[in-house]
Amino acid sequence: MNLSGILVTAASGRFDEIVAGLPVLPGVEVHHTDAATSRVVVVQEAPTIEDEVDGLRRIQALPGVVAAEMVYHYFADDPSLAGTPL
Amino acid sequence: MNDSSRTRRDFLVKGAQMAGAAASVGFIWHALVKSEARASAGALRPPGALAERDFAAQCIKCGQCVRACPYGTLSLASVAGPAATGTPHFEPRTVPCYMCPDLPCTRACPSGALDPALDDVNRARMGLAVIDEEHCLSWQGLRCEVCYRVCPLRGKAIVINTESRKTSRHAVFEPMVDSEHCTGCGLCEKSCPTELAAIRVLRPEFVQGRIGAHYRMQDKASRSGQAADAPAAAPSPRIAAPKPQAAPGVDYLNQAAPP
Amino acid sequence: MTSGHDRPRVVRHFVLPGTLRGKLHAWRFVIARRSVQIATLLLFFGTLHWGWKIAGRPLLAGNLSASELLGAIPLADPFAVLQILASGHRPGREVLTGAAIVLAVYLLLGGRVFCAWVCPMNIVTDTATTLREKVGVRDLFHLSPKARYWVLALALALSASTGVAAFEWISPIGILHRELVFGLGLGFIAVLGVFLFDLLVLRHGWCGHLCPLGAFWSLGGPAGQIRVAFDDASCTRCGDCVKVCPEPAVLNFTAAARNGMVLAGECTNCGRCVAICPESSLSFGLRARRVAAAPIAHEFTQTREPR
Amino acid sequence: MTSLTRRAFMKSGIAAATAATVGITVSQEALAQAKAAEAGWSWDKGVCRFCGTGCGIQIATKGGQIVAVKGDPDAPVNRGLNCIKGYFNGRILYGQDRLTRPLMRMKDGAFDKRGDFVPVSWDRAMDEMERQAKRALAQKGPTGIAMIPSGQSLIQEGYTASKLMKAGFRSNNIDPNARLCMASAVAAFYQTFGVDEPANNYDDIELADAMILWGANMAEAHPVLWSRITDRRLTARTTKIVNITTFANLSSDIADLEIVMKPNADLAIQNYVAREIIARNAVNREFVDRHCVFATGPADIGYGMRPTDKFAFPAEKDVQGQELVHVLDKHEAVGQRKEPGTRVEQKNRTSAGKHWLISFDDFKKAVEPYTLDFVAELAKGDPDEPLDKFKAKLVELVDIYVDPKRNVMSFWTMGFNQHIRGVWVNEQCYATHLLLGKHARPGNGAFSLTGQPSACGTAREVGTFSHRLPADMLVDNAAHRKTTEEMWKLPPNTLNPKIGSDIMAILRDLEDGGVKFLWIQTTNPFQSTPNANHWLKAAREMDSFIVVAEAYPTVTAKVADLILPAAMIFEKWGGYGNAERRTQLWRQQVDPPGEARSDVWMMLEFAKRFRLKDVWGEKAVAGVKADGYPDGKLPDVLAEAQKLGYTPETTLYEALFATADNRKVAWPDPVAKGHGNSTVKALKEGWFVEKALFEEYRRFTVAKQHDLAAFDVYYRDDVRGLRWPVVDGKETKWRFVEGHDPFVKKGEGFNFYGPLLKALPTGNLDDVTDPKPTSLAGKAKIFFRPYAAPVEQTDANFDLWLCTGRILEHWHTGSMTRRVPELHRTAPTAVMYMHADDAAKRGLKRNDVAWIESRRGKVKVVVETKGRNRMPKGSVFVAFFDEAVFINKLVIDASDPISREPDYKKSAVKVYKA
Repeated sequence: MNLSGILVTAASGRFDEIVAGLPVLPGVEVHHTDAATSRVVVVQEAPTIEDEVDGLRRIQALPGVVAAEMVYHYFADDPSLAGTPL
Repeated sequence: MNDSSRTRRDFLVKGAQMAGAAASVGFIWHALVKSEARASAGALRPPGALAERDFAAQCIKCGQCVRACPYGTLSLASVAGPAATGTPHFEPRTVPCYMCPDLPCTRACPSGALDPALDDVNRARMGLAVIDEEHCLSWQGLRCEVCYRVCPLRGKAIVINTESRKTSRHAVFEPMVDSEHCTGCGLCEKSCPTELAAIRVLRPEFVQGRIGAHYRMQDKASRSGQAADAPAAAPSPRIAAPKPQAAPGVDYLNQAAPP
Repeated sequence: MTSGHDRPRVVRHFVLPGTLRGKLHAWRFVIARRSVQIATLLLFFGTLHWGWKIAGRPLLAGNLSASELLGAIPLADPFAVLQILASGHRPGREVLTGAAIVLAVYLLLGGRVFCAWVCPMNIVTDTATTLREKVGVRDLFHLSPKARYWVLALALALSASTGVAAFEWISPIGILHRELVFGLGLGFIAVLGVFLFDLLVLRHGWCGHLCPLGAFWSLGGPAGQIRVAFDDASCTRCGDCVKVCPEPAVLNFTAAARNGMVLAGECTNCGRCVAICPESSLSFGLRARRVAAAPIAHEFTQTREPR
Repeated sequence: MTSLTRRAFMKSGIAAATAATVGITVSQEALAQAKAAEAGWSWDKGVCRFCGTGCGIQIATKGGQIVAVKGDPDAPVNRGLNCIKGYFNGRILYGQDRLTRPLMRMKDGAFDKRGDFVPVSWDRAMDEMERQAKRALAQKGPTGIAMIPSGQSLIQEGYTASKLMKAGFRSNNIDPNARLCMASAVAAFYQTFGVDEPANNYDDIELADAMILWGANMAEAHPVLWSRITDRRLTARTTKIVNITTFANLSSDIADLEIVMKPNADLAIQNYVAREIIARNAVNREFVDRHCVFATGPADIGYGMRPTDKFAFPAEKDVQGQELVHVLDKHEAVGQRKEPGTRVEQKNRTSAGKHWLISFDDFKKAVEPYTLDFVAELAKGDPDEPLDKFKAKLVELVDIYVDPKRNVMSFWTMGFNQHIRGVWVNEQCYATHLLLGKHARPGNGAFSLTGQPSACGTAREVGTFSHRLPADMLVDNAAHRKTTEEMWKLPPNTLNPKIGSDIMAILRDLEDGGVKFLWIQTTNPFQSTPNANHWLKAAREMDSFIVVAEAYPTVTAKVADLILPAAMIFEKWGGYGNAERRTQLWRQQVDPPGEARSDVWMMLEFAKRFRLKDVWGEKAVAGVKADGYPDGKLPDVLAEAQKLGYTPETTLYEALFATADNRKVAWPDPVAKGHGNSTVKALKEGWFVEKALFEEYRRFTVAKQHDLAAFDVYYRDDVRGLRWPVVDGKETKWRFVEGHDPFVKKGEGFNFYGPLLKALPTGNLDDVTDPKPTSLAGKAKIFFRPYAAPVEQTDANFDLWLCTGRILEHWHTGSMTRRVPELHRTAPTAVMYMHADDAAKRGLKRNDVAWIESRRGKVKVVVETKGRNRMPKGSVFVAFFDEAVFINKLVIDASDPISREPDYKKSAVKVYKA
């Protein structure tokens, strides 16, 4: 299982829209938002690294996203985490 | 084969077996001793302890320093304890060193592992206090500074640096340790009110860096004008002049220049 | 036959007397040894924990590695000091003096007197042996009792190579003694190891085969003044003594008969053989008195006793 | 399930790490809180339980327990910070030995003074209290019962106690432990301004260019305020900090000027400052002429000790004898313009507070002897300091005060207040500021810091002192009694017009048999009062009944006859008022443990057991002399009571507390937001006791320029306490000054409108010459007060000065802070700070155990020569938190004769090897 912390910067004026849209993507959760700087911290969960990278590209491709950077990546082979039904 | 050759062969085989056994036992034993004797960051020694390597060799583990300590500070490490088995150490969070001026523990040592030449407890270097600023209440802005107030060398070993907190109209009182004076007695660690002490005493070699001989910091002494830098030593005459042919890089330089 | 004497035809064996008095007599050396061992421990313990003093001076401060008697007389383990010297360090004068004193005393008493009368590990290994005999455990493998001299040599070599007193850093004896004097900790695991080794693996495995400290004192043994005297005339060769002896090799009847006493360095003067000899052929005696007639020679060149 | 939580935890950690890279303000902690760790926590605002600073905190509760505490970032006092005591606010409730059941001394099933403590039911406990109180009333009348509440009692508790004692039992023998800490400041406020409490506030710290500490080790005693002062010093680099003290302490660390003086020399130094202000022509004539008058009073006022040696230990008698006749030493003689060696009969012992107007010329003449040479010689406290250096420091002190470009704040605490002339030094400090016109202005003022969290809010404002009624009113003032009786719906002349016993007098009453029933709340006087050996013995040997409401076993509980398990701060609804007039209220956060109850509940239940016929009949009270009162008696008011609708069978509970108005304040109330109320729950009467009593009390404040806001306002999310007077919803930062104080009219500039003691006779420096009172409405008084030496002096036998006080780590007698293991570890025992040479002279070194002995007793203590305090030769300091080092029993019980506050700062002791 892979977890990554992604910092998303929204275009001015589209912050709310981005915040609302991100959780729709598979495995993506919005954790923090900072309206002042139009930034959103999301955590993405995916089964493989490839999926993780695809997910990042999806976010980057969202209209209104200025930038999305993977700041933190966690690769879990921890059996207590893997395979747990969410 | 005749008897004598068999005996001879037996003898050789047996000798080789014994040597092999001795070698393998010796190897394991060596490894065991090495790992035991390896200093651990938290193994604080009584005042006057020699450098860890020498201390490890010289300490005879007799416990006379333990007996001499009036505060029950010292104990001999048990197997799997924080220090090598049988050697005296203390855990400041439990009982710190109260820095007796007459150094009873050092005086009691028969083996010289605790340096009999130490005569001023303030010169003891049992460890060095290190502050975890992230979990230090004072560094986080609370008015705690307990370590500063309990420090027997308050104002020298621990000093308070006051800084404006900027975010509000309050100052932060930052305790800072000066390795030049800290004896590692551990009263600070003992007294620290956080759940796990935010100030710990560790062996200096585990926490102190070294700048390197090629650079000189503006040190305190020269800053206050008390001592000027010593003049540079004359170059040693024993260093022979390098042979010109063997100069590093010459081979490369003498190659043909690139087109 | 190495002796010219005739032997009684009836070979009697040792029988534990039924009376308490008789039992106590048979056990007298065990009782005495335990008393000395425990008393020594107690002296250390009492001085540390209860502040025992005589004339205002601490009675016996420290432990078997090094101590101070009455705040004045230093005592130290000569083997430990030897290792420190081998490691290339020069221990303090106090320790050197202490080691010399202890060495002198044991040389006088018979080196391995330490093993049977002072060493706390002796209690552990004796217990293991007793238990072993009751249960009837057989040795797992054979090991020469001479192995301990290798261990001794290794200890000194490792001291030189590691720069620390190699045996002192792993010594189960030191661990046991410190645990007993200074408080109990995990060290008993090491002691338990020795106990199990002696119980399940090898009879007298530790003291009789491996312990380098015992080996060290063995080397000094021949100089000991108190020895087990042997009266060849009354001996029936019943072999009871050999059975109880933790160091069977020392009971070489040929050598003993020739010398009139047991001179082998490995003998610990434990007195087991003396206590059980049905003919009272064995007794403690002073070397000076008994052996004046017989020259000291060839303790180590034994010939096999016919069976 | 666990892995799911772990996964959630992982994710929040990742999110935090991500956020941290760009500085989005989500700390790791905040996240953990938001997620796993803080699940089910609810946060609410509260106030720190400890010193007078009044820091705001946030309290988290879960499952009926306080699980965490943090500094309230929105609280203007502390902006999210705490000191180390504040950090442990939540933990003090959960000590191992918390008292949870009433305990009474019993033998064979009955109360017995010599019995052992046995758990009893509340009913049994109250039955015995009732029996004993009725016996005391029958034997001694209203003065036979007494109560000692606290500067840590909640506002509602103080109000309830005061009303129960004064209106119910008609006894003025109620006096809080604040007498031991703030009484001198109170008296000085009255005498100088005619009204209590500071004109300035904490905001002045950021506005001042110089801050002068007089006997206030703020670094330890007011840790968070000290952090503000330090910040000011760091950010406004020209700011000067002066520490005037009897020994170098932690406040010296950032001080620019440290003046180590002899005990009592502050009186002389201030006169030197006043003399210099005049000499340098720095008097603000315009301000002084318009807003001030000059005054003085008698000097022969005694020392607040017993006038008889009947109770004195043999060793005490020599010092105690000076209570009636004192021989002037050479410095006193010069300072009082008399001959050295003059025997002065202390004629004004019982009229110590009287004063009269003098002229400016008289004032000038009075301070004339206080020259630099005279004062420096008298005042220099460190024998090792060169005199010239000390003189230069005094000159610099004056330079700072008179600098017209500097805003100057003076702060003081116990160094001034616990002083045999505590009122005088307070007044002198005001004099300095008033002469310079540097008072009650932003950044300028003389500011009395309180020691306790509600010394102001409860003890002073509510009026739990033996001479006070709510809102600055006095029991010996007919008009005030009338106002109070009307507010409280009492028949005329119900209130006792005679000032009751102060705390020291109550304890002395215990010793001489005058008090038979004593109820102690939220304080530990048997450890904290000076010379306690007297009352410790009296408590156990005299025929009296001592009730102690406590949360933990203390020395006081130990000598009690009945111990009531008390609810602690966040186990009840309540409020505190801090030193800058800020009133802060909180909700109950958790229920009290076991059978512990709030003090309010105890008093209301107790009140149910008395009927008006028991207390409102004619009662003998020695010394009563007032209009409408028969001499030596309180009149029978039962007949008048019937006109007000009471019957003789009405209980005190119904008459005083469960009034029709109060019953209308119903519980539950939306302001509670789901929080419980242990008082209401146990009382089972359905009215919101704390709110009703607060609102009732508030009516007093509104009538007396002391306006508090309505109860609910303090619970608004955007309110972090309000500084009274709160008029039209606006708090007041600076009193008496136009533009800030709503009671000062336009054009007045300043108006010191306090009404008390505002008509004075006129005289010269020695006495009244014209008894006709002159009105001085709206004006403040500039007092001349002469130097007076400490009554107990060091001598060949008792050769060291002993000063006792607090340390940062522990609160008062340690009854709470010593229950927190982490805090206990920081300072497990009290040590004696001493100069290394003084120690060596006595064969002592650091960590040795020594005896410290005074005329009144001795204790063993560990010697500390290196610690936080650097003592000058000749002085030692011991903190009083440690029960095992019971230091205050060594302290002389000499008091300021005006304020009756004891002097803990100067006892003569000797120290020798144990």
